[in-house]
Amino acid sequence: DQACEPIAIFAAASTTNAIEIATAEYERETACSVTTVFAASGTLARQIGAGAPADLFLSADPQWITWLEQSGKVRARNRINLLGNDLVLITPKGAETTRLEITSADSLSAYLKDGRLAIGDPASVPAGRYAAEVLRQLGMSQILENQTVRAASVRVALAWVARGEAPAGIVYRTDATIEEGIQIAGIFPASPAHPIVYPLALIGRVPNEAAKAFYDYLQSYPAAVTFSDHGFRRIVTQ
Amino acid sequence: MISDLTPAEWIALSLSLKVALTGVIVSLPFGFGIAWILARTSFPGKILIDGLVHLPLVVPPVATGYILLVSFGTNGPIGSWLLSQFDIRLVFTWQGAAFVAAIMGFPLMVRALRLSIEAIDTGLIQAARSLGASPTRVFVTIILPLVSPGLIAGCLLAFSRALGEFGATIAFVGNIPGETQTLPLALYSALQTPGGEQMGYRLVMLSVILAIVTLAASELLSRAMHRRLTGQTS
Amino acid sequence: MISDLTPAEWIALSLSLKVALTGVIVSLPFGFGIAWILARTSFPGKILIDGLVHLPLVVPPVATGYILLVSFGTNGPIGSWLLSQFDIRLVFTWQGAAFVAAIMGFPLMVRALRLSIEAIDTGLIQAARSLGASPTRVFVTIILPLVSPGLIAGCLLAFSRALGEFGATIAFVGNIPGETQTLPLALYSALQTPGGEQMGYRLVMLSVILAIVTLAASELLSRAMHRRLTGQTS
Amino acid sequence: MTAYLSLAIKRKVGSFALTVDAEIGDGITGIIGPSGAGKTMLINTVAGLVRPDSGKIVLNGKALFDSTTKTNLAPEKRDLGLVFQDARLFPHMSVQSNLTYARRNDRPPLAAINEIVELLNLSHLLKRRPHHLSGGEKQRVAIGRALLSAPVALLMDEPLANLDLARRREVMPFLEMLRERFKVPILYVSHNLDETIRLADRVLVMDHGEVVAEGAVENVLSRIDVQSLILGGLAGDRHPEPVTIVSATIRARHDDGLYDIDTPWGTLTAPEISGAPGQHIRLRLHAHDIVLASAAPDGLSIRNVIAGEVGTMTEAGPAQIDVLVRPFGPDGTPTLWARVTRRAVEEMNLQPGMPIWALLKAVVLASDIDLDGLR
Amino acid sequence: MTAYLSLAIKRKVGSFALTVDAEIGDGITGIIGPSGAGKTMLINTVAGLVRPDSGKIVLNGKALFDSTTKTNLAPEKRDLGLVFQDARLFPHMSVQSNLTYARRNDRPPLAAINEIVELLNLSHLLKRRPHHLSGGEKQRVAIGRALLSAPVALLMDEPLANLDLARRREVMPFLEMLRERFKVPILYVSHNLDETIRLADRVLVMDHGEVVAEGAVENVLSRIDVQSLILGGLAGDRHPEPVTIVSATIRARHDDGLYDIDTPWGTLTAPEISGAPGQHIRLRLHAHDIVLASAAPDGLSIRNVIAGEVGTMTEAGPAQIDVLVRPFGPDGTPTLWARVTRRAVEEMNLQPGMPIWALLKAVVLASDIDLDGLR
Ligand SMILES: Nc1ncnc2c1ncn2[C@@H]1O[C@H](COP(=O)(O)OP(=O)(O)OP(=O)(O)O)[C@@H](O)[C@H]1O
Ligand SMILES: Nc1ncnc2c1ncn2[C@@H]1O[C@H](COP(=O)(O)OP(=O)(O)OP(=O)(O)O)[C@@H](O)[C@H]1O
Ligand SMILES: [Mg+2]
Ligand SMILES: [Mg+2]
Repeated sequence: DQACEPIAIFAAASTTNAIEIATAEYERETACSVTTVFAASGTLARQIGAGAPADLFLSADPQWITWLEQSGKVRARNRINLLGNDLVLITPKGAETTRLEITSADSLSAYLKDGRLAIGDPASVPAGRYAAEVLRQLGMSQILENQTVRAASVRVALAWVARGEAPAGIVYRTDATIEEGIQIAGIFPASPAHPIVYPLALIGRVPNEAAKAFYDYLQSYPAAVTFSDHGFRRIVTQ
Repeated sequence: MISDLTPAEWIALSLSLKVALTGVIVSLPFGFGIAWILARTSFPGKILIDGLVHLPLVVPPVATGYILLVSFGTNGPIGSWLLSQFDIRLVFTWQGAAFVAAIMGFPLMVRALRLSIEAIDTGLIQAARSLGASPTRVFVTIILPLVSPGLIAGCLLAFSRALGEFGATIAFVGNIPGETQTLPLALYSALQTPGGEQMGYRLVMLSVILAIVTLAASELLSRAMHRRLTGQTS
Repeated sequence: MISDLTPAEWIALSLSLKVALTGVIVSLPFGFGIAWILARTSFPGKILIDGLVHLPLVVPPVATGYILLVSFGTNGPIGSWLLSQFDIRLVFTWQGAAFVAAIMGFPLMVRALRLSIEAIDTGLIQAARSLGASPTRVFVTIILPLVSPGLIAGCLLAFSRALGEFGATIAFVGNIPGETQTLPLALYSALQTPGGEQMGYRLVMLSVILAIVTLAASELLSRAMHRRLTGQTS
Repeated sequence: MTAYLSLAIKRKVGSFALTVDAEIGDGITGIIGPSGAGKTMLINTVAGLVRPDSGKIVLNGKALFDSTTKTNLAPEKRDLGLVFQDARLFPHMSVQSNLTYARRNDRPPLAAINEIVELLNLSHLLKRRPHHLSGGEKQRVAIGRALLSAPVALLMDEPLANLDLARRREVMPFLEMLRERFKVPILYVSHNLDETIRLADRVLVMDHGEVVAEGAVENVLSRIDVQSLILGGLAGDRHPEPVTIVSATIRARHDDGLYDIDTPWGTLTAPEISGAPGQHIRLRLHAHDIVLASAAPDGLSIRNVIAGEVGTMTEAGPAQIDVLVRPFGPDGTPTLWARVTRRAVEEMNLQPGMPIWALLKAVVLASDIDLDGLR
Repeated sequence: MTAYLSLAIKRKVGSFALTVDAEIGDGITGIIGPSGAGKTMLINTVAGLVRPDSGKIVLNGKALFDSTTKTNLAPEKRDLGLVFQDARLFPHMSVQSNLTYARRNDRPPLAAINEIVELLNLSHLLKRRPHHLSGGEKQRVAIGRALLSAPVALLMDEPLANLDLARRREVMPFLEMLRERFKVPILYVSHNLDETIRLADRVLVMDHGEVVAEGAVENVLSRIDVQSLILGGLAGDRHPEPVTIVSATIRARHDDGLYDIDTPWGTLTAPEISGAPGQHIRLRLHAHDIVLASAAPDGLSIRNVIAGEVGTMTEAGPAQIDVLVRPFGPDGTPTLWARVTRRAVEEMNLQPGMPIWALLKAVVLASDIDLDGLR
């Protein structure tokens, strides 16, 4: 019989590996059973909004947690920013330029020539939204408007660059470190205005104890080690 | 290849089959009814029904998924009624995935059935009734066998479509391993995972093999049916 | 409703039409050829071709998109050849989106055409040739008109499927507003945005209207065709 | 108890109106008429496949349809056996399964399946599929299937029309057998004169949705107006050749193969009649087969001579005349038609009332009434 | 220059082998034989729709097929006009478009379209769709369409087989007209004896893929073995009635509508012949229509008497005998068959060599050879 009530965690697709390992650890330690559900954050959020049986939600985008808060699915005190990430500029492995002056619109433009910069779809992919903001901040709105190709997920953007279809792309560092077909050409400085954070939230007005325990575990040191193994930054303070 | 499937792959495969099969079986009576109406009756507004039937083909699957979520979700108008009246819950269950499969394959099934129904010789039905057969007996002994080629084709198409269905499924029932994570969803997850291409490749191969097996089975079945119906050997 | 479409919506709408139409037109000759082979010839391995044709129906669209990317990307074996020989570039272009549309609608088009081709009376072809008509003239004056009901049905189905196509498109050509952002892609973006429901709803309505218009047009066309072929008034 | 079917039907479709009042009894009732006369519509109405606007259909006292009481039995409740022009066998079933398709446990069958299979000579076909049957075999199975549904009456809509002459000849004996073996009333639709003459006892002649003549086959179908209604449709046949129909009984068979046949005109001789002494048959005589002589003939191969007097004479084209011969005999003795040239009429100086001898070669009576072509 | 078609074809399909060597000249060549004889396969081979295994097909000196030189002209290059059993009109085109479908600018047409439309009486149909034509009208359009393709030869595969008697009678005159009006050789496939007698000049009789008899219609089709090959297939017709075929010429028409017809047996009288004096016609006499007399007859309505002597006598069933009559005349005078009862033979004491008079009613010669049923 079970040590605790079954738990379901809905998590952004980009956290798949890390969450699966963390969950497996937790299951081994506590003998609790945890179901993991991965999809685009927006998809998961709408499902939770429609009554999906989720206990926790790890979103790649704070907006969706806020959206759930507004609809009463999440209480403000039951959310924390669990993870942080960085955006990196990537190029296909073996591209002649290994480092790019990422703050210069001209040099990026020159490098792209008539190719396109692969980013997530700013409308639907958080990484894409962050990338768009970064490009705007760096005065590269021209590139954003005319020289990007938008993917339905970071993974697709990564694949485009890895296959050389796009000469460069902007993705999370977490994704970039594992993909073999690319190299990191530069890391974008974190933006204080729009920090890249993955909020974790307990779902429901009165979350159950088992979920709460897992919520706590994900903030614990062992979990933090797992996350950083996958390239995430653990956000320590609120 | 089949022998060294991981347990997770096995689960996704069997779930896909269960979902697609259930979807086809559930939609069959409705598909038949609609196809019959479209083939054998004529009334104003028939073109509207024809249009409605084709909608799942045209409307993007994601949108279909969200529409289903909004209307058949436990908070949705139809979903809450189903739950309270029949204790049927579709969202986030494999039954819901089967329901999506049924909806998405519906236009293809209706079209194939309609062609077959249009081809039935009314004279045979009249002959059967003149021999004392009730409408039910006529249906079972005459109409069903004669429609069987269309039935097979329709089921095949709907089943194939169901096997490949992704967008509406993930939006409506989510990607829950063991419950709603069919092959396409598992494939999606694999592709979302860094280094998941290898697994993705295996899942695609699985889909392809499934498709070929399905097709070959339906082809053999429909040849046998053709032979039964025409008595010809080819 | 149509009158107050935003410019972005207009662009997505007209792009969708362009992509779907191009896809249908491009796939038509191939679809006809394959359908002809399936309907009129018999050889070992025919079932394999039949299976290949049906693959896009079964393989999840995302996977199809990846497979296309790997083989038709500028660095893929076929894609690089297309680029160097014909300067044709499919990834990230609307032509690529049309290509995806063609692929995804192919099984439906072939199936409809095949039924029509199987129904052609070979005697009419023989008669035409005995009257001195070259194979080309026979094709244009006899086969095409007689196949037209299946042609219309096949084009309608492929066109509808193309209008709704999302998964393979976004994986192969990405989401570039004005270039590859068709209605389903725009719709997906809207639905993934908090508060995007309103826009999503408008886009769904647009898809539905498009579907109904398409269907009605094809229905009228096929009735006219039927009248032409049988001389009957209904 | 004799069976009967009583019809009083009105139905209007477009500009076509079917109006039939008729009482139909035992035996075979032929329904004959030109194409479009409404024969099929009549049969379908009786069968319940088509609903009349008003009227009443009563079979053996049971109302199948009655517009006053809003009765309208479903086809499967009418206990009728139907045989159609196209056999309408179920293509996905074997002959055996077609035959045993009907299941009516509430009434005794007309005959056991074995008997019907044997009567219709179907035993070697039982395992076959309809696609592997010839047209004639198909119709025999269709007849067997209808018989095995334990029908109270049989309706047949041109069961021979789709068959060529050889097949027609093959199926006809089975139809003739029905009358002898089963005592159900049969409605037999045809537009073939010869078929109807051979099969039917009574006949309803239809035209434009109405019954224009009705009665015993010999009386009705001998009428020139009925004949030209039915044959008149044949293109290029502006002077259809009159046909004489007469009832006869086989009296005896001689050692040399010839039969003596009792007719109202005396005993005639014929070879190769199908039937046994005592059996009632019907003879059909084409006008062109009859030779007229102004004196009793001698030394001819012609075996049959009927003495009588010349009746009316009708022109049949520029060179031919149809002569009505009134054989001597009691009142009501049937007349017969002979077609001769105008020149013969002049040379023999034929005048109404003149004595005349009608000569009939035995061999023209030889075969059964032949089902040639459309007639 | 007279046209000719020379065939030397071998083709084997499964267990069936077609082997034809024949030279076909001007006029209409009938190809007749039982079902499955290979007639359609022969026509299709000539038309190029089916490829022979080996052999040679030469039309007016041009090789259509030659296995030694690997020549195999496509159907559209063979300049042949085809008419099929099913008319094969293009359903999506008007009659007019069907007629003008063929476009061969390299050869002068056989006739202007207006003339052909008028000859075939199609002018009121030009705007119609094939679905709105009767079977006979369809075949006329098909014939017109083939003629308008400027063919060097016409191939017709049972163009009347799908038509009922009335339609057959309607189309036949147009086929007869073809021979008079157009000087192209015609291959005319049929399994109808009467049709072939009326139309063809020469005939190839086929059976089991081979030509079993060949020659002028009168000679070949009068042969009893050929007749029973063709008629023998009719179920229940174990003693097919022999038919006599004879060439004749119309000599004169009398005021009373009768015609004098010159035959090898002398001048006969007949009403309602279609044709003008001087025209060559062909007569077909059924054995049952002929009366035999042992003395010259008198006072009968029979107009035609042929004197001769009794030839062979053949049994035709238990009660009937077919008697061959050898009319007096020079060597090669055609014989004729009469069917009489055995009793008549005995009473008249018929013996081979005895003098005999064959009597023929004028009216049995009256109509054109009739296209009844399957014969
Ligand atoms: N549904 C209908 N609408 C209008 N007219 C009809 C309809 N059905 C039949 N008719 C007309 O009714 C008439 C009788 O048709 P019916 O088929 O009964 O004739 P029939 O005597 O059986 O002819 P045939 O000998 O050709 O079979 C025809 O003139 C036909 O045109
Ligand atoms: N493709 C084929 N394979 C095997 N046998 C064939 C094929 N085509 C024709 N035959 C055989 O060839 C023979 C001749 O057929 P064909 O159709 O030429 O006969 P036909 O003389 O035209 O007969 P009908 O009078 O019935 O039209 C038949 O025995 C038929 O079974
Ligand atoms: Mg009828
Ligand atoms: Mg043939």
